[in-house]
Amino acid sequence: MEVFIAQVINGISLGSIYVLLVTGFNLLLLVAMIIHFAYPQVVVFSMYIIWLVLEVTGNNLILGALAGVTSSILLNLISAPLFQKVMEKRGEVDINSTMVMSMGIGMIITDVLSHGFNKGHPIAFPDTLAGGEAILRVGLISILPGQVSAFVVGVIAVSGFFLLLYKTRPGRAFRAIAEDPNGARLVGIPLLKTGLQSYALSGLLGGLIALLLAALIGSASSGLGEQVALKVIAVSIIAGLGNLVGGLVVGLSLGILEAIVQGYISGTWSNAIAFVIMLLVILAKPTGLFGLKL
Amino acid sequence: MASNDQTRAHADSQQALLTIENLSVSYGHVNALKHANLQVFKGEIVVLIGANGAGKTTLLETALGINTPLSGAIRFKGKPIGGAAVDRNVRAGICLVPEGRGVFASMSVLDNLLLGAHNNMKNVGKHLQRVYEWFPILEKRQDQIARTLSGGERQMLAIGRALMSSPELIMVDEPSIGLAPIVVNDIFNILRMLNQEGYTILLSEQNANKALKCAHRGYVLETGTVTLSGTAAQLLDDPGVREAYLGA
Amino acid sequence: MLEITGLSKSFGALQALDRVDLRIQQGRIHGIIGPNGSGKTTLFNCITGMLKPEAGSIRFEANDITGWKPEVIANRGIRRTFQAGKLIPGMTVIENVMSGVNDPVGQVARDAAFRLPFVPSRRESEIEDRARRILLMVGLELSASRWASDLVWAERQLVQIARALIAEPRLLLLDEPASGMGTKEMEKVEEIIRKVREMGVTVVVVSHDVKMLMNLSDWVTVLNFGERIAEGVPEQIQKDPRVLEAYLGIE
Amino acid sequence: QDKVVVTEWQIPFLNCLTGPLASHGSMYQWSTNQAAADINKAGGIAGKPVRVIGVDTANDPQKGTVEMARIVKESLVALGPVPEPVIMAAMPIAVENQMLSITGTTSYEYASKFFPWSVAWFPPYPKRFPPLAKAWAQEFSDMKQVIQFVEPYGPWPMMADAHVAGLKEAGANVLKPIEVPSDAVTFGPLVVKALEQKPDGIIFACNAEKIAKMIKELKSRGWKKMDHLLVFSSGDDAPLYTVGGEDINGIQVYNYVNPDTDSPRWNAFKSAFMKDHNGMPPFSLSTNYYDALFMIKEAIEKTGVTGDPSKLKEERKKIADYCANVKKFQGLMFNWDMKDGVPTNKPLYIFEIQGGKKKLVKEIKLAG
Amino acid sequence: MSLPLYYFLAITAVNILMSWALYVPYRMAHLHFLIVANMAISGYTAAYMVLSLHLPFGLALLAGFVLGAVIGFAVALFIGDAPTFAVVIVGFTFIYITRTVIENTEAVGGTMGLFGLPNIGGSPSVHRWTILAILYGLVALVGFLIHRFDHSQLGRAASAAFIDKDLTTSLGIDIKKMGILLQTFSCTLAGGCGVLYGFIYKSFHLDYFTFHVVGILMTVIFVGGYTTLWGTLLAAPVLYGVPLLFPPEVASWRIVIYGALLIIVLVLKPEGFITTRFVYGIESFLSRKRGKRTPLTKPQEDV
Ligand SMILES: Nc1ncnc2c1ncn2[C@@H]1O[C@H](COP(=O)(O)OP(=O)(O)OP(=O)(O)O)[C@@H](O)[C@H]1O
Ligand SMILES: Nc1ncnc2c1ncn2[C@@H]1O[C@H](COP(=O)(O)OP(=O)(O)OP(=O)(O)O)[C@@H](O)[C@H]1O
Ligand SMILES: [Mg+2]
Ligand SMILES: [Mg+2]
Repeated sequence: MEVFIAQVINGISLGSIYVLLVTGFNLLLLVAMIIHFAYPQVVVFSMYIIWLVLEVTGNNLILGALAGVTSSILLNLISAPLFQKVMEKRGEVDINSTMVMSMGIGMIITDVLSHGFNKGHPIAFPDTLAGGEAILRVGLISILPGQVSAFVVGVIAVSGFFLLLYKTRPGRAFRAIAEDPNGARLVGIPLLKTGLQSYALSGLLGGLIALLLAALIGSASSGLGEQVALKVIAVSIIAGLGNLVGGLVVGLSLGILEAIVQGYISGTWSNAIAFVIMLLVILAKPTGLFGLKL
Repeated sequence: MASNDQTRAHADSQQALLTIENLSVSYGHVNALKHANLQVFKGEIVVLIGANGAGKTTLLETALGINTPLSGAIRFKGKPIGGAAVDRNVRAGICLVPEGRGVFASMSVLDNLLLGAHNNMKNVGKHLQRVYEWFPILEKRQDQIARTLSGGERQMLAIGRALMSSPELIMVDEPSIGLAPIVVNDIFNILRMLNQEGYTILLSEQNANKALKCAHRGYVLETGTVTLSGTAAQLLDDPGVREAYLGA
Repeated sequence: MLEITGLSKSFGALQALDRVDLRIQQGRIHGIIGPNGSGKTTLFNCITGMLKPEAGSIRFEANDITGWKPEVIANRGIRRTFQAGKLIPGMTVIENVMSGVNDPVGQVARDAAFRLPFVPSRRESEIEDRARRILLMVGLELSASRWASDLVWAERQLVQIARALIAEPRLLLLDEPASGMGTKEMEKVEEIIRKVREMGVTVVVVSHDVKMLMNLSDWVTVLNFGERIAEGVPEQIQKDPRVLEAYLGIE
Repeated sequence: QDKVVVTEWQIPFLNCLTGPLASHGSMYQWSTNQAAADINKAGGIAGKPVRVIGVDTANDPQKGTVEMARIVKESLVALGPVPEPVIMAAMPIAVENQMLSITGTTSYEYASKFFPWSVAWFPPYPKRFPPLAKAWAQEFSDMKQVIQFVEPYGPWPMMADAHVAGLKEAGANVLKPIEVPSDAVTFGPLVVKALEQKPDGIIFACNAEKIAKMIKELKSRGWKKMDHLLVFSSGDDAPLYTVGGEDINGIQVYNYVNPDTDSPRWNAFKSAFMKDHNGMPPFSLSTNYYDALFMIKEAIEKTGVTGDPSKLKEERKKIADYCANVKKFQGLMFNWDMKDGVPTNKPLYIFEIQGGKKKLVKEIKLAG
Repeated sequence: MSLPLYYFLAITAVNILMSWALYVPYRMAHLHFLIVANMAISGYTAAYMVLSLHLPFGLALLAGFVLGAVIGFAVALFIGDAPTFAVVIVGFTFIYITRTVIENTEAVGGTMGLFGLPNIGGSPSVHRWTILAILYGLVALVGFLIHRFDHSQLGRAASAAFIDKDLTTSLGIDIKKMGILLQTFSCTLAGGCGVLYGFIYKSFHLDYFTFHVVGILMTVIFVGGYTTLWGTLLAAPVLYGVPLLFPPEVASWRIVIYGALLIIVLVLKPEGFITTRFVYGIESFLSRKRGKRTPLTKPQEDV
């Protein structure tokens, strides 16, 4: 029983990584109609910036956090016009084009990180970022502050963005721009300003995610983004693209599933098993378990 | 229409709400508008008649700022607005009901309406109530996703959405497309009612009969040029117009 | 030729079609009118198999086609056009028209694969000739090689009709073929529909242009809130009080 | 010796300078450049300077093959390729064209496939690891049960198997290994699964970053006996230290490089390496590439290779034959003896890590 | 023929074929990465047949094609009419699963890979010419078939399916059957390519079939243009060949250059360099020169 509880907690901790990334991914989808296949890479890029600033400032956490968030916002704002340009010729096609384009961005980020930072070695974050000692330790069960904050922020982010997007005026405007920029102009939404706001917002979330992942994982490598990208997209599709709440549920479930498989069945086969299950779900219900929200 | 002369007299005495002078617009090598002139006075219903491709949509879109004019001036309440951003013009009080059911297809009817009031959230409740009164069916479909509305329902939604911003000048691009006669009647009635409440309306129509009957004045647009203008009554009597647009 | 009995379809709480009975006779032009949202498009969707009706049956000629797949129904001789002109923007007009012909996938694959190099497909050139003839009929012969995305609204509708006709359907369903058209274009469409009928195709037309519809139709059905409220020859329908109230409005 | 005809010896190095393994590649590249500089300072190869030309394979077999095909046309000998997939794709070209290509990363299991056109830098696993694992396990009297973390990549599973043999000899009970998925991000589940079986010692055969994270997980779940953790040779890599930080204090690693060797040559190399790598001491594979260039130098000089293009074929053979059976070759760390492309006397060391530094625990000589 | 040229030509041919394998289902918006998994499965099977069962190359190649077809068909039965995302993710998932299976299969070398595939016909030069002949024969054949397909009812049907599912079915097209046909075709091709790929390298390693292949194929198809087969044909050698000529300092940023190129093309010319309009323009120009009757595609001035 102890082992089982420990594994479930491990699963939730792994799941919160997926949840955070899926939420960021979905947000971009909802506010800008971008299938950002390389979203995890972008987050990892911010993690590297945080690390860089921590190195330079002698582990000043506040500056590090600030730098992470700023870089994430900036990166979003820089890539925004590119995506927007692709979206101009919108049709059924272009949601695919954004996906391809984001893969291009991902290729660039991974490559730059692999020989532009720390000589390509993985980076490690100071233990202070993770918040120090375990909150709870009973036998094999252990809960670290980083795990708790990642999980809590994940849940808060999902519900917060859900409310923002579906219940408030700016949220409606974001979705309107995402769906049809020309129509949005007709109702008097300032495209540039609102567009930038939405990008900045998702950038903000990206920075926050980078920070939490730094605390939760404690290190990062140039390949980290690619490693999780596929699962993040898969989770999003299984939940239903753009479905925030679905992403939360499916993300956590995948984390727990993986932990249980690794813990009780097999490590090397754990991906294969998780993927076979995901495959079956997708084949049975291509629009996702919780429905598309586009 | 009885009130025609009266309105005209009233209109002459004041500055035009929307003035379009010598407007030319082109899409690449297609000259969609050539030196078009048009004026809309406060309190009027003006109708723009023209065949397919005559340039009606282009004119309305340019007035709102979607297209950049090649040459010519557009003034709203005396201020030049040619080339200004669309959202500024919308906030200044112009709005456009686009041709062909341009609503946000993946959003609910209510969201669409609220988006219409994006820049004017003060009296949302009241405006919403009013739109629902005019188009009761929208209230019933409130939570339905716009994609699944019937063609006509979407058209109503588009008009309702424009009204949510309580604009000074409402431009409506071919409102009767795809609507049942009874709804078309309703819509013209509503436009007339809105007009009586003080809204100014610029309307484009191909099937000019009903439009002219509810309008004060009209312009005839042919291949990008205004070829004829006058009061609604004059146009209704004009043999050329009758032949070409009234199908008589 | 087409017989619909007791057809029902609902979306959630909304009863889009409520036990509709309809008989469409061979060689007629059958008009359908009804207020917005009365279920006309839904009716078409059910006939063409895009929606699965909850109750009722649809018989086409000798077969009960209820619940058949849309592509099967389309190949049995029922073709339709869409309310919003759906064309394939990346193809030329004539290719769009040609896209209306679709033999079974396997047969086409064989036709494409097992032919000597540089031997043109006979089937393909036959389709192209047919497309040209039909474009001539709808008056778009000069636009054959324009790109579909460059067409204006009225032309799109005509291309849609042409695309449906090239498959030589026996029943043609037109969803608001004349919407957004001026008087002149509308007359043209009217004429085209008549010609289609002369070719032996039965036509069902949905339109909000009462004048055109009444001119054109041999028989008119009126829907309201998913129910059939009236049926008859145009003159009769125009006088029907229920129709006047629900649809035409009293002027 | 016949007259040398080249003005400069150009040795191509098929290396991964970009892509996910670029950090390793740049370290190897550094070593060969350092070797070239040292050789040139001492008068070059047969009187002519040497230059190592970095050729990027980008971890991409497609690129690797074309590059190898280009090199193989006129080079006497080459270094690389790196890493495994490129080796597999490009080495057949070297074999077919009978050119020696020295991959300083290859162990016998890889190299033997390409012999004699590749030399193994490491003896076969069954020879070198059992004694090592045995020596380690015997060091602790309480080592009753041992578990391994094994990542299925390249030769790692085989290496882990070789450990098992030694552990059994030492009388330890070897538990079923924990398989580490190659794209694992968190390691809680694996560590819990391992701890559940109450092992006394753990051997890690995975990627260095993962090892560091697993050690952290172990610590946070109460693992105390740090020296009962053994990191295998490939895991003794920069990320182990950067990611592991303080948490890896006390663990043991094994490796072929003893940084405390005291020889002038080693000391010069070590300080140059540390200067260019933020004070990090050298890792094993870098020394191999340094040695490789010297071995080439020796082969050219001892066999009288001239670099004459018309004698390319025979001179290539000479170099290969020389390297495959070199005796008493003065390496950075030790003097090599090779027999048929396999080193026969390569020592292994076990260290304990303290504050990022390695302290020698034991030297293990090859059996036989 | 020089060795680098051989490798360049051979790998280019595989890239062309594989990009076409990606192109064909993408005509109906199916980004079908299953082909990469197929390459691996067929390749490894063929290698096993040749190395362990000592069967001749021809048989192994045939088996590769057949295996590709069978797997492609079996999967297509499920996703023949699935939405784009589902297809993408199913493909990636299969790559993962295939990898894991191979990792754990000792008979094909597990994580170490396989080595020692023999020369076809004994000598290296016969081997090379055979490989090139097969590859370019395939390129010609497949290109020809795809051209036929693009200019047939199927091509038009696929274009319709790219846009709108309802529209497509209303035209009497069985989307599922078409999806099955296209996917099976591309998987068959990929199966053969996998075998040939292995025989070019004369070895196998898991990492031959990973995401960098996906990256290359995507760049090729989207930079070249996904609306005609010509873009792919041109882009594959250019994108693969040009970076080989770069000096090392530039070449080390190859991936960044690829990525940037992808982005630039998507922003400036979303349909890729070679579009249908462009091809039609050339076709009509050529046929005008040859004095044929004007093809249907002659662009016409608007009034
Ligand atoms: N985006 C565009 N690109 C190129 N030409 C265009 C574009 N939009 C309109 N046109 C052309 O400009 C001319 C005027 O078009 P416009 O849409 O203004 O006419 P309209 O009077 O509104 O016609 P309709 O009654 O069909 O709506 C037409 O010839 C049309 O083909
Ligand atoms: N997929 C759907 N989901 C929910 N409701 C739907 C769906 N499709 C149609 N409806 C509803 O069904 C009713 C009938 O729609 P339909 O499109 O058949 O009307 P119509 O008679 O064609 O109207 P119009 O003349 O305006 O085109 C409408 O109220 C519409 O909102
Ligand atoms: Mg218009
Ligand atoms: Mg309808």
